[in-house]
Amino acid sequence: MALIEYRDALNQAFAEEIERDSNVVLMGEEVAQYDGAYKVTKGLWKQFGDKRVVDTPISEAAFIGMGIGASMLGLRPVIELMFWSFCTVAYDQIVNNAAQIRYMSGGLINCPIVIRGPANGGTNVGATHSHTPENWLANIPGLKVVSAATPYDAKGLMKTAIRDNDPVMFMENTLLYGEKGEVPEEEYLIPLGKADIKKEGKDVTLIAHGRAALTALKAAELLAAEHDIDAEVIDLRSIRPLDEETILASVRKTHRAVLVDENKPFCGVSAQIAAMLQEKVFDDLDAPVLRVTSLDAPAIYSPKVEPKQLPRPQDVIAKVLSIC
Amino acid sequence: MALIEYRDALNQAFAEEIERDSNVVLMGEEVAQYDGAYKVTKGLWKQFGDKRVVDTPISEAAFIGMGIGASMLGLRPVIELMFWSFCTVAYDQIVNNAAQIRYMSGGLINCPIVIRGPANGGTNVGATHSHTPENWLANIPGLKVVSAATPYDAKGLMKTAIRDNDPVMFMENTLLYGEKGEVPEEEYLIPLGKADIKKEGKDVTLIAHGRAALTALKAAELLAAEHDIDAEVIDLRSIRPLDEETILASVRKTHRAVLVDENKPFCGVSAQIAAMLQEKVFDDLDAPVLRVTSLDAPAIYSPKVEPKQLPRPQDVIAKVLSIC
Amino acid sequence: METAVKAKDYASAPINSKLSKEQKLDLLRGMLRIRRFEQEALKQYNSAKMGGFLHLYIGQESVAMGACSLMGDNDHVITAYRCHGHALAVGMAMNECMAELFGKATGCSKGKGGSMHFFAPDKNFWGGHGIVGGQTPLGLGLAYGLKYKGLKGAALCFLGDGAVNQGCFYESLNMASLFELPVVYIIENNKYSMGTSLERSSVVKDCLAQRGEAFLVDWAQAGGEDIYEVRATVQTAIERAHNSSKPTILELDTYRYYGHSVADANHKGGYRPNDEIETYKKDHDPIQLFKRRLIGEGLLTEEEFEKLSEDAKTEAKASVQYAEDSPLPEDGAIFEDVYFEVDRQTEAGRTGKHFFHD
Amino acid sequence: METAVKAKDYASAPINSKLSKEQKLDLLRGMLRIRRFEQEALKQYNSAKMGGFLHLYIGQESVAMGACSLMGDNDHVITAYRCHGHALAVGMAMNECMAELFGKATGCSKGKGGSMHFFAPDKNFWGGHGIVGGQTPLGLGLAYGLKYKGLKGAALCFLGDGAVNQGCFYESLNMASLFELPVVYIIENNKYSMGTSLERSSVVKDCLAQRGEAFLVDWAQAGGEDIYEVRATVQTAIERAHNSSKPTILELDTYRYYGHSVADANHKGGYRPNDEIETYKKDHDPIQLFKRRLIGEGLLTEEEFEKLSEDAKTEAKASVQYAEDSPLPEDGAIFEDVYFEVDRQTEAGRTGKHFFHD
Ligand SMILES: Cc1ncc(C[n+]2csc(CCOP(=O)(O)OP(=O)(O)O)c2C)c(N)n1
Ligand SMILES: Cc1ncc(C[n+]2csc(CCOP(=O)(O)OP(=O)(O)O)c2C)c(N)n1
Ligand SMILES: [Mg+2]
Ligand SMILES: [Mg+2]
Repeated sequence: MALIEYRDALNQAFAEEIERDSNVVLMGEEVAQYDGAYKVTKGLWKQFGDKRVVDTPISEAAFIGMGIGASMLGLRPVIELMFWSFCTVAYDQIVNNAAQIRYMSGGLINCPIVIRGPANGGTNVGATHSHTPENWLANIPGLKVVSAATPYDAKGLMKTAIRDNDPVMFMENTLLYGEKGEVPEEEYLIPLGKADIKKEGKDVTLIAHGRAALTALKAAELLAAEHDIDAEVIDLRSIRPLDEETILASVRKTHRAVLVDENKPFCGVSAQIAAMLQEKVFDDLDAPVLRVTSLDAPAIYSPKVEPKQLPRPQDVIAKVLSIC
Repeated sequence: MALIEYRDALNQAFAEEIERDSNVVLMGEEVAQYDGAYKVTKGLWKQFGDKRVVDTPISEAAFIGMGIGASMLGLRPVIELMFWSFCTVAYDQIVNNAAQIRYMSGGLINCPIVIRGPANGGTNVGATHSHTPENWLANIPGLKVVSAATPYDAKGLMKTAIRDNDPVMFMENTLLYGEKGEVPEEEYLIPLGKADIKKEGKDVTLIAHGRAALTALKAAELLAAEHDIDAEVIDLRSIRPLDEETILASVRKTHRAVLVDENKPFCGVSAQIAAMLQEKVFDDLDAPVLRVTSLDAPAIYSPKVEPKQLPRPQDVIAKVLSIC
Repeated sequence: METAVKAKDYASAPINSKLSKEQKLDLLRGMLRIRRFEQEALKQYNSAKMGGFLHLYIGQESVAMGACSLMGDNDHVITAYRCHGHALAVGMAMNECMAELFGKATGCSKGKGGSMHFFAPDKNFWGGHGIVGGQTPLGLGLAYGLKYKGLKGAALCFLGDGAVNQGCFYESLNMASLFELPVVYIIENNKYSMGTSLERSSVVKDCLAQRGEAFLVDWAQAGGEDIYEVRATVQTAIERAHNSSKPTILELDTYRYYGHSVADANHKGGYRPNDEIETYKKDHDPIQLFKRRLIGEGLLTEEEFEKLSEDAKTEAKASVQYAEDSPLPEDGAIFEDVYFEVDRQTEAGRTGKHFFHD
Repeated sequence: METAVKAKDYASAPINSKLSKEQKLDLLRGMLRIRRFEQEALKQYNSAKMGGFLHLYIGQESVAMGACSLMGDNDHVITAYRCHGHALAVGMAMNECMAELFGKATGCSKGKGGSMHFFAPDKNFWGGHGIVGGQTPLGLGLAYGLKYKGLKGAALCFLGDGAVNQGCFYESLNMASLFELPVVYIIENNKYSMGTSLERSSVVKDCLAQRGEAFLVDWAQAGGEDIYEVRATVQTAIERAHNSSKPTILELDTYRYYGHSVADANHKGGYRPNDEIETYKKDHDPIQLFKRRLIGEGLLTEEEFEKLSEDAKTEAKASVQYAEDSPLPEDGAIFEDVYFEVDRQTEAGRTGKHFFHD
């Protein structure tokens, strides 16, 4: 297996899917000639040309709506938001058109688009640029929401997302683009709706998605090394559809759960999972389900302070120790 | 006390605040000459004129942003969204400007606006017009979110919201506009952040906001009459800030809770409250916290079917019986 | 860049002069179908057979019918919530439309969309959209899809005079022009957005369509009451789309006889004077004008007109019966048509939990 | 409606001819402060003293300085993320600006906003906005506030040539025109939005400002490198705002020497030719041009210029020291400045739970 960067894993996914299916078209600001603001689409315009890789003006509502309209005719647009934070200016197109056109047409239409880009805090770009909208979007029936923590997952999930016939909101992470991981040479797909047990364990279940899954993993290592606690780490990978079975089975085994989540807490993804857990495995729980989320304020700029606003391994450890 | 409609209670709040404070200005589509799409602002333009009650073009992003900008200079705009569903086209202005300008300016600016309008399903207007965005908005630190179930609450909360120096998202309900309730002649205010125990009880706590609070009340009546179960009904009234104390005290007393919520379930308001409850009163709970939410699909149009998509008293009763 | 067909008598425009008698009668029939369908719908609405909104198109029939009568295989239509006229004009059956209003499982959208959300992709009709202006980027996307696939087609995207003030419309105009996309924006200027007159919502130089100049989009303003004029005007834009893959904005003057929706009580003598409504009905009714024209052309008699009108009424009444007799959606239908993959029970649809209310 | 001042020599425009020597030197000083501040900021960025983005304004100084030098008590400014120039031009201290870049508690936004989010309401400066185009409705709101309060003022709202393609800008133009609001939109056309040239993102008739015609908004295009021309042009718009409460769109041609942000590696020889950059630096530098002009006017010598330049550099270096020495925000500061009522510990601020991470 090759050791490649997260961004390159995505890049491979795009290249392979562009080659496989003539309806796949990449769009967004700076994705073509500039190679992408974060170089995720590097080289693709050179390789595939103007038709398949398209630069757009700074008109998110129009180009996302355009992608949705084109998808109704069978295209499979893969649309980059330079930051997921900018979904706010295209929110209507996503919420009312992508998510609902199938329903409102009684199933006559489907909308096979992917909207993708980084959704994360931690890069000192201030509150406007640090939204993590997976909870807003997963709230909306009709959308699928995916979040990838590793290069392997990023590639496998992206290829599946592009082939999926429903609108998939794909959350990447600026802080992970440069991270390396092993990716097979052969083609592979990762289904949406399957969580990944990134580490098995028996004492407590840590549940996370995106970069927080790596935070949870790091915490699990430290818990094992320093506290003799054997934590299981579940990476949701797909938030909607959600792999409830894997989560429930794990907590039935460990009897304890701590959620790690870069969402702001109020109505964050971890709120949903905590609510679900206490409802479905109430009698198996030996302690309350705890949450480690981003601290509940707009993202602070200060580079020395912002890292404290996101869940850190020590925050996870503290919560785990409080219930183990 | 006078028995008046919910819409008139709001209307009184506007009239009183317009008279009290020369900085208060009502804006929105059809709020002036047309008296409001739902007649909530009836007569105010006639009474107060062009300066204080302003019709706008169908440009939600611009007029909400305009209101935010004007609020920075000290105006107190009260802006109607004809439906809260239309916040999707102004989402950036709400999320990035109203919510965050105070933070990003290190507290130099504040934004005393109210954005208001109906946020509800149940009127057979289809998926695009039936969003209940209180969870999206309450997720965002910097915003306050309020939801009124009765004429009394609507007036008292609205007056407080207008005087509040932070941006308040005020959720009304089309289905309640015509409901009557007692409203005192004298001026009164209801603080944000104080829940209302709409019925005391000892066996189970029903927690809701907006119209769902009335659904919960009706369920409580039936539970008492038919099942000898004495339910306590808490109406959150304010979702952010949240009156956690009242909620926790009630559940510590009753040991059981059922949440009633017209949000779609995934990351809805009731997910947050359920997560909070199991965390904070874990040992007091004799049963899992259960949720009754809207059924998890876009709002269906069919007038005969849509009522089943929203929480009904019988749905609440079924959940209560399953844990009592 | 003004591109209106200048000829005063649009009957002689090639697109009209070549019409057979039967084709002309079809245009009349089409307009009558819209009117009778909606009159019937109004009656049913008033007997509480449906819920939500009912935005009537009556008075504007020539616009949808004229424009949609020009559609070839690769021409597509999308519009706003005032969509019954366009739906019928592309050839949808009254049955499925009325059943939709009744919220029945046999409705065009299975009772899920309602009045504002009619769809018939098989007839190149992409809705029926409730959020003002929200369909304008989708129209762009239809045009994009056509061009991408190398098809010679046009996307006709209708919007109201109030909708022009939604920002995404301008984003779309710039992109349509920049990417040279075959989209035709048709502003149906009925002079009011709900209770707000054009003057109170929009600042314009000469007309709304002219705003396209800012983006080098060709535009034209024309009358909408004469279906020949509509056809001649729209045809120019479709040809531009087909032959040079360029966008156009058209503005067609028209008028709605009823309120914004049936719930609009202010429309008579409120925000618009009663005699304005009466004048339009009397002197500018597209059906009456076309009827007179066809009588003048010797293609129609009063009796034949009555017959056509009766036929449309009969079809409308039958559609009410059909709707009445149709079943409601089953409760389980609430969860159908949310996800393609779930509906088809593909592997993707069977993997993971998709719905969360239990 | 083209309203550019036609005179070729803008020195003789009344707004410039009445300037005293000291005032002219202040303009030069102001531009130099911006440049030296940013050069120093760049150095510090490269030594990892700050995080996030750093969008440099170097090359465009005449625009912010020229426009802001015209501001009276009731004139306000708001801009996008490339905001250092405007911040310094309205008179903000380098210390608070540099400390903000360093993320320190003494920063103008207490280290919370960063490079894109400078604010100084006491100097009528309302930021610093990161979402492209998002500030354009806020600028409208400042103008609305002025008019509502009966103040004779103008809201200057800056935006980029790429930002014109955000829909809310057009919504704002229509409303500015409809409500007759004293807003002046100033498009700083530096020819690129990130790596995209104007031609690749926008279709225009003659220029971007001209898009205002669609909304009957007066407009003008002018050069941005000559600070006299900037002042003469902007003054016309401010007067229109003050005297007839009408909006204006101005487009000022300018150029950024550095990349879109410091992270932009493609800007040299990538999306723009190297010699384009060099030509601008050599022949169109606003500081050099104004320096030569003042020397020509007999108001400045080379030595005096060097002195001014040194002074600015010294101030910039001192601001680095200040920033270095300043404390970080305390961890608890994360929860300050979210809610006014909580900050003030009013009864509202003490009622209910406002924060939910524990
Ligand atoms: C974004 C948005 N804002 C407001 C509304 C409410 N609304 C529905 S129709 C309408 C008026 C639209 O007028 P116009 O575009 O002229 O179309 P017409 O009704 O005349 O056909 C308004 C304000 C909406 N549906 N969507
Ligand atoms: C809504 C939105 N989309 C995209 C971005 C990312 N972005 C930031 S600046 C920029 C280019 C803007 O160019 P222009 O308006 O010309 O301003 P300039 O950078 O030249 O000053 C882009 C695409 C953003 N911040 N907001
Ligand atoms: Mg209209
Ligand atoms: Mg630029």
